[in-house]
Amino acid sequence: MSELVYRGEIQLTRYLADDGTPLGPLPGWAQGPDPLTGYYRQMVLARQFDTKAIALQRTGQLGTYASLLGAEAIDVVTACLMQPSDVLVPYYRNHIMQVIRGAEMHEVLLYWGGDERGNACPGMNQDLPNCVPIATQCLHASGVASAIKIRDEKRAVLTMIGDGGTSKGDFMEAINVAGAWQLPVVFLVNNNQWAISVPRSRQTCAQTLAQKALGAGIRGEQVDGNDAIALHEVISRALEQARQGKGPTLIEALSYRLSDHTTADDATRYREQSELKAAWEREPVQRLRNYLHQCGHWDESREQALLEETKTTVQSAVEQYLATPSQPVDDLFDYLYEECPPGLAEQREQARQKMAGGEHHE
Amino acid sequence: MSELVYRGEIQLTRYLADDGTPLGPLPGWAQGPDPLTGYYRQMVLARQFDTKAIALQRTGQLGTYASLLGAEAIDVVTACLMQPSDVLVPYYRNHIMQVIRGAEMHEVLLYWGGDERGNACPGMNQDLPNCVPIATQCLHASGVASAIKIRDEKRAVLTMIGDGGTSKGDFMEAINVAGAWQLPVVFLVNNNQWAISVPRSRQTCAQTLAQKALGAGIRGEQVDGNDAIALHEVISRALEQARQGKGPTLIEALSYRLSDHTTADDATRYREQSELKAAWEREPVQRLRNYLHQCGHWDESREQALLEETKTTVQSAVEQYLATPSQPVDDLFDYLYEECPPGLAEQREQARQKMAGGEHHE
Amino acid sequence: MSNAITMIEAVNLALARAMTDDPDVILLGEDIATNGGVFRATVGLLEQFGERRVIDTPLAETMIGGLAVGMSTQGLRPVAEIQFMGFIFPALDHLIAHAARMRNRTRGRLHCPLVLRAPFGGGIRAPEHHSESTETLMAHIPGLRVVIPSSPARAYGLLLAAIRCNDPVVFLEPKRIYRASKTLVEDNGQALPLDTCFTLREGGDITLICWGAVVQETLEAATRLADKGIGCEVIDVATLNPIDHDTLLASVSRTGRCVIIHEAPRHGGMGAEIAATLAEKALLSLQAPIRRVTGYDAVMPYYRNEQIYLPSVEDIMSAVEQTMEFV
Amino acid sequence: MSNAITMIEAVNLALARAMTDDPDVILLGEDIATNGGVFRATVGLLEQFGERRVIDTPLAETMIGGLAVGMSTQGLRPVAEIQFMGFIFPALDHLIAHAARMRNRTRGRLHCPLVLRAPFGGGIRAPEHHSESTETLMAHIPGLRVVIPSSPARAYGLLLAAIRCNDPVVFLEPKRIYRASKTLVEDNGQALPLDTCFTLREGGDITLICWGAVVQETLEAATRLADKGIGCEVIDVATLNPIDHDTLLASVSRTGRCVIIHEAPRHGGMGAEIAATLAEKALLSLQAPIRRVTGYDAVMPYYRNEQIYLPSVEDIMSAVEQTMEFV
Ligand SMILES: Cc1ncc(C[n+]2csc(CCOP(=O)(O)OP(=O)(O)O)c2C)c(N)n1
Ligand SMILES: Cc1ncc(C[n+]2csc(CCOP(=O)(O)OP(=O)(O)O)c2C)c(N)n1
Ligand SMILES: [Mg+2]
Ligand SMILES: [Mg+2]
Repeated sequence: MSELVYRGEIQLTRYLADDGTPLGPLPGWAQGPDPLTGYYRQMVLARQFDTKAIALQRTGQLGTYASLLGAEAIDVVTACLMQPSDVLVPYYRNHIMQVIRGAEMHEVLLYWGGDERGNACPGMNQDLPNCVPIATQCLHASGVASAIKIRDEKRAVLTMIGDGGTSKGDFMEAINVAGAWQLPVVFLVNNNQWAISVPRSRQTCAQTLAQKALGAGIRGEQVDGNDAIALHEVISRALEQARQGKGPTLIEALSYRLSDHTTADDATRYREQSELKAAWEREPVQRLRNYLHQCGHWDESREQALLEETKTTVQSAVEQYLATPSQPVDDLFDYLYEECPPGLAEQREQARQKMAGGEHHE
Repeated sequence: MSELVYRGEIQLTRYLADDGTPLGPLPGWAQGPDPLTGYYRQMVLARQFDTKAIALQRTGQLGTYASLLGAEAIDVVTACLMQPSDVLVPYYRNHIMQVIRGAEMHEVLLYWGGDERGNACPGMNQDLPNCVPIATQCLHASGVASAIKIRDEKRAVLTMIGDGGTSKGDFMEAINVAGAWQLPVVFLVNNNQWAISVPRSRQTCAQTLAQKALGAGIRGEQVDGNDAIALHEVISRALEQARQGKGPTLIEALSYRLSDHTTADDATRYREQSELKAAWEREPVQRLRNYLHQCGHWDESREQALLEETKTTVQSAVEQYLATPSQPVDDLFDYLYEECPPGLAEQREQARQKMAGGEHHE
Repeated sequence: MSNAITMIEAVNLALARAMTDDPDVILLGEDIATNGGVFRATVGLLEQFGERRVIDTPLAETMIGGLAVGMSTQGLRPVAEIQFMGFIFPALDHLIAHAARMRNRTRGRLHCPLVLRAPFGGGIRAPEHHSESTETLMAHIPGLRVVIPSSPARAYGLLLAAIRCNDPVVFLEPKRIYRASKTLVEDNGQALPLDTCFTLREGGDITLICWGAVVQETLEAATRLADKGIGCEVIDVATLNPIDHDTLLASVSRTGRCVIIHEAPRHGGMGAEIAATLAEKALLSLQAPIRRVTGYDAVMPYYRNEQIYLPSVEDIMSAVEQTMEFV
Repeated sequence: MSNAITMIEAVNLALARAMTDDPDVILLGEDIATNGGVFRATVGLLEQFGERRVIDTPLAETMIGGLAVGMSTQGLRPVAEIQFMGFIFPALDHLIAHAARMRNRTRGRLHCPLVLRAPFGGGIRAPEHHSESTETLMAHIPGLRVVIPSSPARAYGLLLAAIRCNDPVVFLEPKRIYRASKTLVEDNGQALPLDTCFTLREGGDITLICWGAVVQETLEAATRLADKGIGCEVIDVATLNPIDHDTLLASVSRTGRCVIIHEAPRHGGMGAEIAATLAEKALLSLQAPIRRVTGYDAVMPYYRNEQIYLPSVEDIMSAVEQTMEFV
């Protein structure tokens, strides 16, 4: 004899069709120019930045770089909805998010240019730095949220992760403890359909990634990650619930990685051009522009002005990046411990001599 | 605008009320004496063994021991339903399961008596040995199942884990890959409500542990772990599906840890006597005995005979255990590599001398 | 007030003191709250400090490591317990890839003032995985401090230091001596330094360098060797990263002979680092090769045979005698 | 047929050969199938051997380690790739707690003939966590073999040996020299021994002991030092556990001088083990202290500064010269 003991459901939220036309009635706030034109401006900036960063890499002026092409809406809307007192725990693809949160654009370039100062970002307050080991950031986010909960503060933590990362134990342990302790944290999955060469379908046979929330007993939902309006609705609600002590949410944002995985990757080796082409029909920047055009909040002249403006912003960041001198040799040693221990100080001295002497020891 | 994109459900199966009366119509096979009286006999043996092992520990003749009290039905029914060609990947509480699968009872004692030969168990074929690091065995089970799948064999793998273990990434990664690859494996959670001192409710806010299957996109269900009939139904189906190439199942068996966590633990420190008392009202051995009595398949004289017989079996295992001489010193070194490397052989020689010389070197 | 207490009681005392002094100190781990820890290190602290600060976690060591990293970036001072060192491996990623690097990675903007406590070592007849000594794995990592007390007083003082330290500290407790003896420990809130060895006994003939539970056997060997006319200097390294090489070097330069004793396997154990550094820097003072008395390069056996594995008083005496005889 | 190939091509060749020879050899890892591996180590193998034997896994390193353990107990020979050594930590638990112990634990009933491959080391301008050398963490573990090739031919022969070995092997590939040079490698299916060092150059004045990518710098330094009249014997240790101490000892006993070079941090690096053993067993032959030229005891810097961190030809020469001058 069997009885039903549990039922769970996952909803998908979207407001705009691929071409930017509303699929039905929109939330009131989405009718006005704000915040959507603001989002749009940042998304265009993000794309300009991205193009430039790739160009720098191609010309040997930047290291391996992870493009955010296709994730502009997710990054921008999320960053704009977070309050300064909230804490961002990013992964390695959140460039514009970090800029909106207080990083300098040239710092982001420094990071990808192989310089630790690009992860320092004094403007980011308590936000965590870029995180390379996949999914580990999710546990840090739960840890940060624990600190907030222990101190009884009304702040939210938000962390991002890719679709591939949801296969890793760290992610699952993190959402589980977030549920067990009802932590003020939002887990935002950028499901861009690929983890380097491995498609989403090979990561798991779960029909949605959002349903991983059900295993942890927390709220889970899907949202169209190319739809700024839907993102705003879903993310603002989740952040607010976190701040209000109403526990964690897992959000799966459906997007598409329009670029190679990084500049070190060549996606033509493993994915169909047709899939990529189809994804360009749904991409977030054009979609929002179309919608804003339809509403009359945007036009060609504003577009041109914005392109000029963002180009200048990016260009000046690039100049600042290129003009940044390398860190002194001491910086290899001085940030490891609060005080440099004697043995390490000895090694620092050796390194100084190595650099000063142009490698010629006595 | 939201649309429903996923729905998942969890069912609980049970046939017998706490006192052994059927809750409704039973499966046909459950009316006859077989296999239920066989199960019952093994369950009684398990309990006898357990009592004796604890006594040995209390008198300094055995190391720390993990009792299986309360898990007899799960262990016995599962072991009896597995075929010799299936593979068991046990955790540390599956003593009777191992015996049914081919281990000698005195070997089980050797294991808890601090002797590696208790984990050798030549009778267990390809079954894995006891696994102490929580949840790691789940990934081994998926690995074993991968081997079976790669070789296109019709065999099932079954692994067991506790409720606490389901919080660990290994478990979640294991069920996820089992789903992604549709592996022939059954994950059986012995939800005995406690992980040492931590109650089930603190591990996760998921209402059931079975629903963790939904996050991995695999079948999940609950079963009354004190109900041999329900266990038989649910586990035999899952094993058969695995053998038929129909993919993995997660089964949460609801039981109760009637003992301390191990002999090193004192559960009165952290749990209510009343809870324990209530659990004794639902325990599996009495429940099955009641049912068999009701059916006329069991009576007091058979019970007495069984008690005698199992006592003798256990006693002779104990004698064999106590008579087993310790391993020679070489055994510390000889099983590590296929061939003992020279440096290690040198250390082996030192150890030989240390033991031979009663610690007096040169 | 000072009291004769065991090492595990000293751990408990230091935790209580640190929590009293600093509201940012919080404890997390498996079975540490209601149960007070499987070794009772945290007993009474839930009652004293409440469940916000003494937290039973779900069963997941990676999670414990990751939570501690996240918490500590926000200025908490988490003291996390790994129930046994044999279960620390899943937490290593967060220690190595994050805790040890957070300050360096952010050029000082964030740091991880966390402590990861774990009981370690053999000799208590425990099941598999409960008796290993893998301190090398952490001591090799730049940015992690690795501290091992070997007496109640050092447990108290070093644990206080570890908790107050702004660097991540792995604090390994030799559980075989948790209750080996009671000594007077004053609850005065005074930390011991994390950058010095402790010379436990002075002697002019040979230097014995050790840490953890085998400090007991080493001291016992030194006592017995004194009867035979051999003066042993016994040094407890205590902090394995960064190591206070100066104290070791000074002693060995004086005695010219040295034996290193630890429970971990020899191959790549921290005894190798100490021997290599001494041999490099004090080569001309060395009158005999530096011997190591260690665990074997084999898996720690199940408990019936663990005494074969563990360095014994006789092993140490024999190594010392051979070293003294070397000409 | 023999061809001039790079080290990464040699890895590929050995994999193909092993898979051809033995149907139980299977590959698993992230991005190894369709994509052929991020360094192209497995390119073409999916096409040749099919998706049953060349398997893209979900993104989870603990899982990769655990699956390999389970598979290998059933007689498969999984060769698992960890994309970069910086992501190996989550797999350590399965290596240490299971792979290294399965034969010992079951008294020989089961064993784990698995290979875990991972590219390691600095020098390719990669992001954080992509340039570390943490071989000590595995080399310290009883039961694990740790093997590091430093040329196309040794990559081919040692990888074949690793795959055929019935013990678990961690096979670390110095990615900086994946494409450093092409040399003739005969695809003759012949394995190289896992229990010997390789003497790459003979010399009578001093022994240079090294492994991994710095073998290149060491050989270069030896060449340059020859011009200065210093005869260097260069030995590639290749297998870090168990180490072939005999070859090292024989050489150093002869030369009386030794420098050890590796990329990993010095503190607790495997150079310490070698130096300690040499100093113990060859003390009377040593004419100078054994120096170590290594990475610093600091976190590997991001790529702009990585050259400061890596041992250079000049660093090695300088250490040799100082060692030669010692009297
Ligand atoms: C633990 C770990 N394993 C492997 C890698 C190498 N790696 C970097 S990105 C990546 C794929 C990540 O895919 P996904 O999570 O979908 O995020 P995306 O990059 O697509 O945004 C891999 C395998 C890593 N950084 N960390
Ligand atoms: C990785 C790991 N962490 C901690 C332990 C110590 N430990 C042994 S059993 C146990 C509780 C397990 O509880 P559960 O999974 O519910 O299984 P049960 O013992 O109740 O059957 C713990 C924490 C361990 N063996 N392995
Ligand atoms: Mg992705
Ligand atoms: Mg339990």
